[in-house]
Amino acid sequence: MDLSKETLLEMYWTLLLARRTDERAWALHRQGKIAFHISGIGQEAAQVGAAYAIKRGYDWVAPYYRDLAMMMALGLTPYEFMLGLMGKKGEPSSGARQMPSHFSLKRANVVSLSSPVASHNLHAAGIALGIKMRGEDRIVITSIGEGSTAQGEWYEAVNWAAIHCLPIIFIVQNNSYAISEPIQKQMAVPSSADKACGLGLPGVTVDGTDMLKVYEVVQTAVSRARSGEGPTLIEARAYRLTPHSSDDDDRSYRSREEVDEHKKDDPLLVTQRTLQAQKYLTKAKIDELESKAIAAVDQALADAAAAPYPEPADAAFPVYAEEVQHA
Amino acid sequence: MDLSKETLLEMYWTLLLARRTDERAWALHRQGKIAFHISGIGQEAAQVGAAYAIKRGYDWVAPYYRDLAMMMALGLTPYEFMLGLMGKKGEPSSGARQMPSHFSLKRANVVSLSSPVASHNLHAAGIALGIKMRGEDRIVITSIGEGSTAQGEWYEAVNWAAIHCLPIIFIVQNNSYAISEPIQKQMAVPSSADKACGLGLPGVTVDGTDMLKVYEVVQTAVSRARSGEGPTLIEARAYRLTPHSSDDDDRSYRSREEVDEHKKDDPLLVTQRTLQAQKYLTKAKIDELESKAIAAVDQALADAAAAPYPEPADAAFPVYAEEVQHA
Amino acid sequence: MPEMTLVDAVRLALDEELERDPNVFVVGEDVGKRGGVFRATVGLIDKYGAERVIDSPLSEASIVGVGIGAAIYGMRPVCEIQFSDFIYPAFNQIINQAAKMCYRSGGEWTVPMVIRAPYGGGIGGGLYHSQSVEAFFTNTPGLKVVVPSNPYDAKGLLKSAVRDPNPVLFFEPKKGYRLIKGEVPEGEYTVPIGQAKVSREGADLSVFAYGMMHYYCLEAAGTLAGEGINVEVVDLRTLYPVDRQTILASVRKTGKALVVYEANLTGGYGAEIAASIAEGAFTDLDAPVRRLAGPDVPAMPYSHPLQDWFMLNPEKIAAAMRDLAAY
Amino acid sequence: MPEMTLVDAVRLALDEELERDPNVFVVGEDVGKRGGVFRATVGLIDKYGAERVIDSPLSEASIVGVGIGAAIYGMRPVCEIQFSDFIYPAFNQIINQAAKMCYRSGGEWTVPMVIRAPYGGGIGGGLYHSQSVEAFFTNTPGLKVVVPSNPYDAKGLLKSAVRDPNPVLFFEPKKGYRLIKGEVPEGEYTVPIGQAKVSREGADLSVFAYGMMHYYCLEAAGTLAGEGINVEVVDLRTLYPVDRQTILASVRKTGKALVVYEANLTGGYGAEIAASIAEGAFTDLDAPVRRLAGPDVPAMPYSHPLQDWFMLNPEKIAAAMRDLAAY
Ligand SMILES: Cc1ncc(C[n+]2csc(CCOP(=O)(O)OP(=O)(O)O)c2C)c(N)n1
Ligand SMILES: Cc1ncc(C[n+]2csc(CCOP(=O)(O)OP(=O)(O)O)c2C)c(N)n1
Ligand SMILES: [Mg+2]
Ligand SMILES: [Mg+2]
Repeated sequence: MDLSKETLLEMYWTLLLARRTDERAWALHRQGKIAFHISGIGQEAAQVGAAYAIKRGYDWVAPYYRDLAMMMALGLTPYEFMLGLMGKKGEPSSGARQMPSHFSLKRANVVSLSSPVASHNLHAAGIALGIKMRGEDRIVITSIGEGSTAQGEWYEAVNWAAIHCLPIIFIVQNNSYAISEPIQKQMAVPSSADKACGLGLPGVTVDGTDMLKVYEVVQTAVSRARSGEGPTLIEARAYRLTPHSSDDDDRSYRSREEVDEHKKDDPLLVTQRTLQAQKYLTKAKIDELESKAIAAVDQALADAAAAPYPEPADAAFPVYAEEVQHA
Repeated sequence: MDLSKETLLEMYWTLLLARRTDERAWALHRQGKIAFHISGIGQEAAQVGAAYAIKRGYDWVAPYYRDLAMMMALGLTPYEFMLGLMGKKGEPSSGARQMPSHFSLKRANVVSLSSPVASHNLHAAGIALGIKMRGEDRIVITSIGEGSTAQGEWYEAVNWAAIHCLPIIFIVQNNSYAISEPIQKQMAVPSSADKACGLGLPGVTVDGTDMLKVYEVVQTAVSRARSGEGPTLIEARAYRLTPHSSDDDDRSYRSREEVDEHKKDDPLLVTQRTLQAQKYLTKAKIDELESKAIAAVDQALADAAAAPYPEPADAAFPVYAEEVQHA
Repeated sequence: MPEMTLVDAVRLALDEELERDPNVFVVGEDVGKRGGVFRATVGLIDKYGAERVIDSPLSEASIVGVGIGAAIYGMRPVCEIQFSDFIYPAFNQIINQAAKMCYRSGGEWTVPMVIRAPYGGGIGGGLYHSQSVEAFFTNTPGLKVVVPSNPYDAKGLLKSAVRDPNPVLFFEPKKGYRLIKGEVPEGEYTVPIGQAKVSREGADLSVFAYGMMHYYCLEAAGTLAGEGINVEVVDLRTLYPVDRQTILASVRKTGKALVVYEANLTGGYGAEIAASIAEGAFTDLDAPVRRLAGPDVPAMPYSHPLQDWFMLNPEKIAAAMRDLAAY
Repeated sequence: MPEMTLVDAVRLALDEELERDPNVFVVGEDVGKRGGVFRATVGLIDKYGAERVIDSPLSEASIVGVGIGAAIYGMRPVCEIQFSDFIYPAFNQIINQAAKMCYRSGGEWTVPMVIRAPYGGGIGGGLYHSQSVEAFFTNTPGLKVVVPSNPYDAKGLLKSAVRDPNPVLFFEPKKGYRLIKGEVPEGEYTVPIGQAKVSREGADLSVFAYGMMHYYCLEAAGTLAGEGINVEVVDLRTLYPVDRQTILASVRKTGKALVVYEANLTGGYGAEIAASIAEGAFTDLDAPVRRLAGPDVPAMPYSHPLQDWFMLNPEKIAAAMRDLAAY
């Protein structure tokens, strides 16, 4: 494992900051201060582990809506995320045109996500094709939920990547549910990684609550991709610890006991334990980072709340590239 | 093998009749007497072998455009096929509304095929769902070309069948090309049967020029399906001995040598040899059936040529089920 | 008569039809235990079981394609597309398959199915949870397209749709699901598909609308009545086939026509209504046929000031009515 | 100036653009060695290699989706859909992704790509090789929709499309591929997207058409000239965005408008043109705005008498012109 103590603590910090930001979003929704939130709680270890295995800012990323922690690893700030939650002007993903968590961050090579699931995996394959055509050594990483692998577009994206031996990694974040549907209603194989054998690329399943294991398998996939050996399909197993979104009520389809059971494997706690075992993290350090995170979230919230809304007329542009000011 | 001599000769006869009808269609096109033909030459053994493994007229079929021999096994006559070639009134698939070989034959539980590939596999899965919901012991068989398994709709159809354990058999007729594209441009696995492992159902590859082997593997799949054990994916390997269609010129993408090489495995000859070895077929019998087939095709052609064209006004109906006369 | 919301009327219709006909079944994402994300199917799985209230895999093409197959087999599927914005993956199945099956088979195969989808904006859904997609389907013979504007029609039209022997697209105004309440008589009744309805008589101008916009038009018409302008409001209800008789009769009476719809103006459904009036009532027109619709930007943005800029409301509609009345 | 066919002009444009810009590449089914089923890409693979003339898997969603990703990355994909009838599997990628990428990302990501597709009937293609699908796309801001009617425009417009920073749908009248010949100057020129063109001056009535129907309209206008009726013919060329200026100017001059298109009448593209005229030139109209289009049956049938019943031709068009002139 080539991760320094500094890097590991940075990864922990990213995970912690994403978690506290995410929790604050739920609180804001309960207080009626925001209209919508969709959460990454439970999947952050997989996201941070994966993000640190690529060359952030150099490689390209097509994330999905739960990838808040991945986005923060790529440089998205709590303030920027909260601008999105509140639909404020200058929100970096879409200028507040899209719902929260429909990520895009040009400065970090993160391409725009929309709502229809799996559509973006094809874009990721296309970016990888462009990279290959230009003979560059960048790679692309794209994530999706396990249920969404039932979409034909996902299959077609992986098929393209496998046929053309593209530098891309498909990460499936298997959080056990697609809104209310368990994985058995989405596929007849035990793991979405099993789909790899039918498409002609390597498939790996990894414990998505273990940040370091995820880092390792993604790193292996990254070097394969970068050296021209082609794509890899990785399933990171985790559990969605929250309802699907702020519009969902998960009590209709799963028991509290089941959810509580999985809270034992909360990736934040798991990561804490690991780093404590490695003596990288002390109780004192944990508390220090904790209060630092809370302060950062408080500040982001205050700043976002003070930020203006877009002008109504902003909605008129840019329909066509010719209208883009900075382009 | 539970096939009697009579049945085997009947299967041979079906194969022969389909071949001579198919060849006549090519001749008619060369003579400018018909506008279009798409051929099953090279794939007839797989089609007849599969058709005889189901309860014809009881089970349901969603074929594809090369399934002329399968259709004849299900009762389509050379005359009916030629009505379609000529766009004549009373053509059973579509009343001459569709192009030739867009099969449908209600009396034989064969549902209407359209041109967009793979669309019909979803219909086949839906029929299998209906059968299961009604607790019947019918099964569904549906075929497609190997290239078309690249379509998301094909993946979604097999996925449904696997998840819901439906009584259906997916037959992929791998004839080595999708128009001009070899299989390597369509998938990164050596056989489309390999796709089964990623979807959670059994996958089998069989020599599609061997009528009896195909009969066997399909029979096994049929009993699995009928006894509620679920779907099977079968790839029957053959070679497209003709251009893609009468609009195609295959010299631009494959050599004459390659094609001639495969003529050695012409399923008609292979089947002849097998039945001769079994002493079911003598030289005399072959000649007798040969002239009987030619006579049947001549008669069909004469009758079809004499048949009227539809009235222009027939094109106005039936847009909606309310307009259907016999319904 | 009990008063109920539009979504309750939808659920009641489904309940009664499931009760009435064992061939009827419901299929879609999260329609089971979750009862649908808008609660339109709540309780149905407990009453009719998981075999008749099917949680589908996350793939719209399969929901519709499997539905088509089941319908061909004689079942009566009611497919739910979670948001109309996600109907595009099923587009090939709807346009090329469901719509053309009856015609292409000369009436031998028909597709008695319903596709329900919540549509429309003003609910903070951003680009992909606000779309009004009707115009993509109202140019396709073989389909019927229905949009209810109140609970009474929602129940009566949906029951007619379930019994209709053709594929019926049933778009439900989701903003009105709980906002629009109305009396719904106990027990059995249906509302015929294919008939528009004069929902408010008036002499000064005719306004044509459907779904949520019809609800707003009635409100605006009320406002204008206070100003001495008598607006006739026509609820189109069935968008395809078009009830030109009712539409032209109203224009002949008032001499002025305004078409209101919330989708993009250019190429929207209102274009057909305006064109039909311009051709069919030319000599009766005292003013240009006007259209009031959404602006020509890709879709409705999320942030409230932007959404309000895009979305029509009673005030904007009243202004357009005044304007035309004054012509 | 050399005379050439429309399809040769298309190929020449592709050749010159591939030559000019290393980012340009061609992707589609059978576009390589086969040179496309209509021969529009013949020879390009020999000149530019298999990396820039890519035989795609048989899946339209992936052709467009991968194209979008490559375009985002800075490439200039020219995607070919083999027949416009097969564009629906890519519908989600075109409508939800390509069209909305610029707007939803506030202009940060744009999609400079072309989607070429042969369209139209009268070639014995039946329901699925004859469709005129433009109306499915001409209601979607963010897209540009272009239809050339002659070789000069085909080359000039296609070169503009390849250089356009937005997604451009380029529908080619396949019946005219070899039928329509015209002079094409040597070397570099482009024809601007967004401008309709008065292709024949006349004072008695205005006829609006595009693609193959424009070709027929010119022929019909010639016939009527012999009868002393001077028809002004406007070639719309770009269907979206709509060039209302040119359209209204012509109607103001003649006072009569006929819109001709080969798709189904109801909900077809002509509805928008008729509606725009009815609203924008009300006081100038001496007659109702007429539309001449295909009948409202699902699609064009195969058998010749049926196809002729559906398909427009110069005689039917001339009759409609006479009729309107006599109003
Ligand atoms: C094409 C499409 N259909 C339906 C939806 C509605 N929807 C949003 S998320 C979701 C479930 C996704 O489940 P999964 O892929 O497992 O991802 P998770 O949310 O569990 O992370 C559904 C059905 C959608 N966004 N897009
Ligand atoms: C959706 C769609 N795209 C493209 C086509 C055009 N097309 C017809 S057959 C064919 C090749 C099919 O190859 P394969 O699946 O291997 O079947 P085969 O013809 O070899 O039997 C193509 C591209 C089509 N019919 N439908
Ligand atoms: Mg999930
Ligand atoms: Mg093939």
